[in-house]
Amino acid sequence: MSTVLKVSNLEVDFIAAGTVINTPLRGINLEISSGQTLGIVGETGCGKTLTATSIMGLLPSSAIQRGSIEFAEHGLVNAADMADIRGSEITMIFQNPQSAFNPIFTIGTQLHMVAVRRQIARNKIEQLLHARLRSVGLNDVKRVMNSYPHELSGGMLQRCMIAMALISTPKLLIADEPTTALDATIGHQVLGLIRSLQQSEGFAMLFISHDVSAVAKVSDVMAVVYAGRVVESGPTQDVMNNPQHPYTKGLLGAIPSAKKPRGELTAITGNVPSSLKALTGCSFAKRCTSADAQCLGEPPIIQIKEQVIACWKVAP
Amino acid sequence: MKILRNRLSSALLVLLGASFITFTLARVIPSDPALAYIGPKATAAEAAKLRITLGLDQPIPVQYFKYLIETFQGNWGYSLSTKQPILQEIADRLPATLELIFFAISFAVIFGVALGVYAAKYRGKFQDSLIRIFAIIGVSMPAFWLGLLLQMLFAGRLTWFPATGQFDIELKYDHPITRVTGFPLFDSIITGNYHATFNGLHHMILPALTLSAYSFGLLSRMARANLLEVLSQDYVKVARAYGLSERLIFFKLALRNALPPIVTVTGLSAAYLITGTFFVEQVYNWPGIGSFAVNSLLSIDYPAIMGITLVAAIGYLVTNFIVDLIQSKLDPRVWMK
Amino acid sequence: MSKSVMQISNVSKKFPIRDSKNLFTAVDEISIDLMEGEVLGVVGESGSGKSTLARCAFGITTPTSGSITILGQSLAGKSRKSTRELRSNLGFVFQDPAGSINPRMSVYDAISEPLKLRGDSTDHINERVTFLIDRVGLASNQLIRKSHELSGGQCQRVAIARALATNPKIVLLDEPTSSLDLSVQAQILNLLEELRRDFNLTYFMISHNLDVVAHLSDRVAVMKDGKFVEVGTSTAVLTHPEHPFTRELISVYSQDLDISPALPANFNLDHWQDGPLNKWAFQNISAFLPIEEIAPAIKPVDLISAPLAGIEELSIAAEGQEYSLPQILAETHTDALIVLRNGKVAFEKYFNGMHQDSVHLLQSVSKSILGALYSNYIEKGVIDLDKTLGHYVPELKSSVYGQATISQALDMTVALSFSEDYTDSNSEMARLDRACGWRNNFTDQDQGLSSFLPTLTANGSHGKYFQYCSANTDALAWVISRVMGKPYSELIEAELWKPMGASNAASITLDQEGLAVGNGGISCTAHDLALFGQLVLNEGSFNGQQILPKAWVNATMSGASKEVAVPAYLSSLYPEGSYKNQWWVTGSKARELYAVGIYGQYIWIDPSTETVIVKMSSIPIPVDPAHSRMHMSLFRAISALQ
Amino acid sequence: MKFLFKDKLTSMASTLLILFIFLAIFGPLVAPYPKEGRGKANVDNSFIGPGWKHLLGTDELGRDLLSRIIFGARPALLIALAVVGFAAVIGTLLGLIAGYRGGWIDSLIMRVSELFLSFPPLLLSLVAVTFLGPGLVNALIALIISWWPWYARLIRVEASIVKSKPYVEISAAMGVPDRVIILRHILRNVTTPLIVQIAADLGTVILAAGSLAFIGLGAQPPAADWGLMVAQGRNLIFDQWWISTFSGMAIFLAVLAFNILGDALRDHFDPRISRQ
Repeated sequence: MSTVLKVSNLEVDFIAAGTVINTPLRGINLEISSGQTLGIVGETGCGKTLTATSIMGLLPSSAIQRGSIEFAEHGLVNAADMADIRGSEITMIFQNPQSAFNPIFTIGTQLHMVAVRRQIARNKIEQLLHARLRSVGLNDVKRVMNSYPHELSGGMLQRCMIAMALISTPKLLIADEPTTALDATIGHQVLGLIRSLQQSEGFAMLFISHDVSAVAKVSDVMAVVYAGRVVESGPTQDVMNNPQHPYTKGLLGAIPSAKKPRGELTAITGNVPSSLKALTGCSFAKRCTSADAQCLGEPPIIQIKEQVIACWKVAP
Repeated sequence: MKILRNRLSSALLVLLGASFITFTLARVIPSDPALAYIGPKATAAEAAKLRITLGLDQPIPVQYFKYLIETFQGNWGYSLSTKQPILQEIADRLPATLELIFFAISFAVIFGVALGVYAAKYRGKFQDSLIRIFAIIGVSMPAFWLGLLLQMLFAGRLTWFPATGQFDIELKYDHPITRVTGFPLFDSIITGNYHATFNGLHHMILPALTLSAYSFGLLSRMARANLLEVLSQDYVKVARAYGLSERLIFFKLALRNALPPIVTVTGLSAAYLITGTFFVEQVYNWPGIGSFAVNSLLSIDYPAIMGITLVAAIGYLVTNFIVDLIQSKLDPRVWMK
Repeated sequence: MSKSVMQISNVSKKFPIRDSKNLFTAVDEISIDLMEGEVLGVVGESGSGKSTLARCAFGITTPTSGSITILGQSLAGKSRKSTRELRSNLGFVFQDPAGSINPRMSVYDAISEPLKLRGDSTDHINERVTFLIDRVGLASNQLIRKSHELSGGQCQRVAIARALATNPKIVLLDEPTSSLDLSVQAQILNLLEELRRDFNLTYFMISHNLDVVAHLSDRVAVMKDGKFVEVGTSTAVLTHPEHPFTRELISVYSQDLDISPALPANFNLDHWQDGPLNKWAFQNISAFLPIEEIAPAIKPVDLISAPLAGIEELSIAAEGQEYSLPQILAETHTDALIVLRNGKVAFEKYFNGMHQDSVHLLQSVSKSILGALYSNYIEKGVIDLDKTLGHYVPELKSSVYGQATISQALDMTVALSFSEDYTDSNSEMARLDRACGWRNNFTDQDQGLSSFLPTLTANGSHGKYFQYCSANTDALAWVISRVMGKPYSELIEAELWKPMGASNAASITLDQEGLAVGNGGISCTAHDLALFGQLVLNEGSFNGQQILPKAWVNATMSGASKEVAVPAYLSSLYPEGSYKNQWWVTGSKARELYAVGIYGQYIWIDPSTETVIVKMSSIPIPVDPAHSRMHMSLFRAISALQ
Repeated sequence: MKFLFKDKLTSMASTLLILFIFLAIFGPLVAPYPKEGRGKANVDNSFIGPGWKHLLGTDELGRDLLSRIIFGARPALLIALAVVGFAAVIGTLLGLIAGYRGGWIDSLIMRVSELFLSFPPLLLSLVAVTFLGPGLVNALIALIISWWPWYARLIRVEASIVKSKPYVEISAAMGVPDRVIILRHILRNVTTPLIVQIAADLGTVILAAGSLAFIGLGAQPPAADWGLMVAQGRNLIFDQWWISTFSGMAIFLAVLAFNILGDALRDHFDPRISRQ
């Protein structure tokens, strides 16, 4: 298995009027092999989406990016290189399918534009789009193509989005909360679809979600992100069954279920820090029950089998 | 088709209401139309007699009903000051005003939208600030004052343009315009009377510019704001993520998305222009409905005022209707609402 | 036994639909009792009506019908002031944390609002607010804050404090944690449970999240389309879900993911009917073509099994060879075979991944279903056999169907310029497939049946000779759907599938405009198709009622008039064979009747031995005389078994 | 209040506005020729061009134009405040009722305001003031007649948005009376759009009042009214250009200041439509 994407020490600063106002990414390390799904899980504001934006090279001008991104055979890539890679070798699906499609063009027109950009021969486009829409389970191809976004349900639009992402047979698909805006059962079907398409098409996937169970279902490896940093990563089964980092433990313990006694969910106290500007040491220390003075220093990277944990309190 | 019928019936209802408001204002407010008709020197007896002939002694609802029927039959009454049929007066003057409005709105749309788009493209830069200042000056400028200033400068000092009128007075004798449609400038073109055309255009520039200032400001502000709004939408991010070029995103997608609100504002400014002509025609002695309106207002020529109000309300409705029609072509969601 | 604190009886709530005279039923006749101290969780998806139900129950909106009793009293028809006392027994916590607190009001003002309303003294209010703010885990210095200065979790704590201000008995929790992060959600859920225990509260909780509901609730009600589809204790609903929707919902929250491949990698819409792709495609039509469902009966008919000895050992002579049953079934690429004898299942076997509940495309066997459907409408006088098709569908007037009558179309004696060549991609048959969406169509022509059928022209006089044309059946499906003003699928459901007691949902494929593909688009289970065969064998009476007119069945079995010329492919197989009412008739003494579809789909009915045989296959090529002869031999051999 | 001085343009507008307010209040004290400002004719000095004695020149009756313009500040600001104030009060009241109550009363109020809005802007005011008779007070009434529906419409939309907020629904369900809900919850949460609209309208009203005066339907001589003064200088524009030019300039600058500040206010309160 070859590495498709490798992100090392990715940091992002936001600046306003010449000074840094926030550092939402404080060193993200990720690696995805071909055909594999990496799930990123984390709570609001932890930097999940920003990581994707950063990889796509779409950060706003007020952001400064450090660290390195390597993509497939391109090696190290910067934002300018990404302009040629995004939309072809890396494609993306978004959280809200209703707003991701332009309301005044038909789905067909919008897919067409992407296909034209990919320099697919004009006489082949129609055929390709038909095949793509069928492959995402939209059999009523003609009607879907002639529909405006407001005429389709959220689930259908998300399928269209997936079809659009697959026009160019990408090496990497970034899925940013693709099921959050959908009803649970519809979202579940979409997850199944993405996963089966991945098996038949063989693309690698970066799957971003706040929903631990969704990540557990679709990903081969997962990374738990807290406050702009990966606190724990490893094979999904290992992380889910044997979490090491206090935050991961807390997060998994917080999932409600009928099996857990009422009133006894693990509740991590406090809130996510709103700005990470001057934060040093372990970003979780403030909310961590086992934190002490040691945790004010940069946490060491501990490896246990295939799991990688950034924590002072985990014994190797 | 059903929607069209609904629109038409609601438009009729609005006209009815508008005419009712004007009628009420004209009758209930304590100024005596009879007095206005025969002048202040008339005796009380004369006034009373006239009231009966004009039907002013009857209850207001009856008067209104009569007025409605007559208006519908095309009998809009006679002007108190010119003693001519109102409909005739309006028909004679409307073309000149419509030509003025046409040029003004064209100026405003072409320059307003172009500069608004330009400002959006260079947002935050020097060009943007300059255009925004221009725009806000445009919407703050009293039309009558701007008219006087331009007149003084370009007609008085520089003598580049004529100060008043739609054509030179001599034109009537040198190159008379053959009446075809009643629109003088248009007629001059189709009859090949290009001398008159150029003369008319020469006369058109200052009034049209004056009239368009407000709409220009409004349109460039709206065009800029809407374009920026569209550019911040999710689907633009998606387009970027799929590698579509910035050119395509800006000019093909975003501009197309920003178009519906721009059309709405164009319609709105066209409506502003209807009353705008009152002042601009006054300043430039334009032989249109605006100057007729002002004269009627000043002489409390109430049949004329009612007629003009009705025409203006119709004009407003028609504008809105056209806007809706264009809107439904531009935005697939419109009929859904 | 605890007592009921809230009774919801037959509550419905309807809303007007914009631009329509109909009403939208958000809540449909719901009844449930809320017991003191229990947590009732209602789970459902957006639009299921759960929020509307809660709003009705707690007096935020008035139900259209039905009654609500809170602590023995009703809110209906009373002024807000007079019910204030009763309303102080209710507490409210809503989803949107920031929206729950007036942004212009401080936390103190928000919590004290219900107390002020009650007319409490300032001292008492202060004391109570201080108590509450501490109880929900906030510091008292938060009291002067406004909502935008608080996090989502903190806002929700304030909302809970306000809900508890007047010591309510029942608290509405409307998606209380949906907009919170997981770790904060856990804090709030823990807090809610703690408060419930301490203050003996009763919770009415609604959520889209089954995990949350199941965790906190004693009882769970699953809501869909305004109705409770399932109510029971959390454990019972989770471990033994009854309703399919509950099962689907539970699967969402389990670890499993259904990743059956959407389409095979080599899928191609131009070749899916041919082998080997058809082995997958015939069982998975809905994966690549738009369909409409044909619902099964509420009480399905179960056929009794009575195995017929000797079938397995049968030896069939065909094409100059002796075949064993397994051999001939393999040779004819069989997917399913069912034999009914005297209305009992004599033999049933599935291949190629099929099972009792799997559906299979019927191809032209669908035509015979249309024939049966028509018989009912002809008898009712809805359809006149002698009227032209164009009479019913004006769009067809200028085509061949402006002259051809219904009866000619049913018997396929329309003289039509049409080549039923399945292998020629330029034949009219291929054009028909394109119009149906069964083949890729990148041209502007033949976009849908309604644009293709009107282009067909005559090439002779009608009623003289039998010419098998699939287009006829599509035109007939269009006609009946237009006459009845309903989708074709609904007609089959109402006239055949439900009355005869079908066990599984069938389906029919649609063209791009939603017209049903009558010529071959039905998929159903072999079992249900056998039921249908039995229905015809029984001369239309089945499942305790006369479903099809007896006379029609007899007329069909008698075959077409001898004067109608028959093509050689039929007369070479069955010298007396003919085609009548969309069925094939062998014309032999046994009066056999059969329905056939390309690639080997059959219903074979032999009245002489009371036998019905259903065979579903995926032969690689559409038609092959050798296979036809093998099928004939096979069916006659089975039928002849004693 | 920092946003009123956030950039050069806004600071300039704020300064200008403060100057106008100052002149409106203390005009009589700072005007160089207060008597002439009040209207006293001084025919010997008529048509003196701008110079050191009369910075902006004199008019037909020899009155110092600068003093006249300074005296014109007060009526201009007053009419703007009065029209917007009354229109906002009437409109807010009706809008609140329509938006909160809904149903037939909503339809009634909205249909009526739509009728008033079916005239092109300003036309209704022109007609009304004609029949009421020219004059400053009548112009004011006429402007209110055509202005209130805008507020009714705005507040209705805002009120119906706030009405569906959970805190309003919860209060209603607890049994809080409508009157209290409207005052405590709804009114308090529609003030922001209301203020933004008022700020945007002040300039427009000055412009409208000036227009009425210009065609002779507003303030009447000898009042010191900017619009009227432009009209008085209209036929002299080619020779005694300063009369119309400077009086019109006063209107223009006042409107400009209000418009710029209106924009700043909107950007501050409603970042949705902010322009960076």
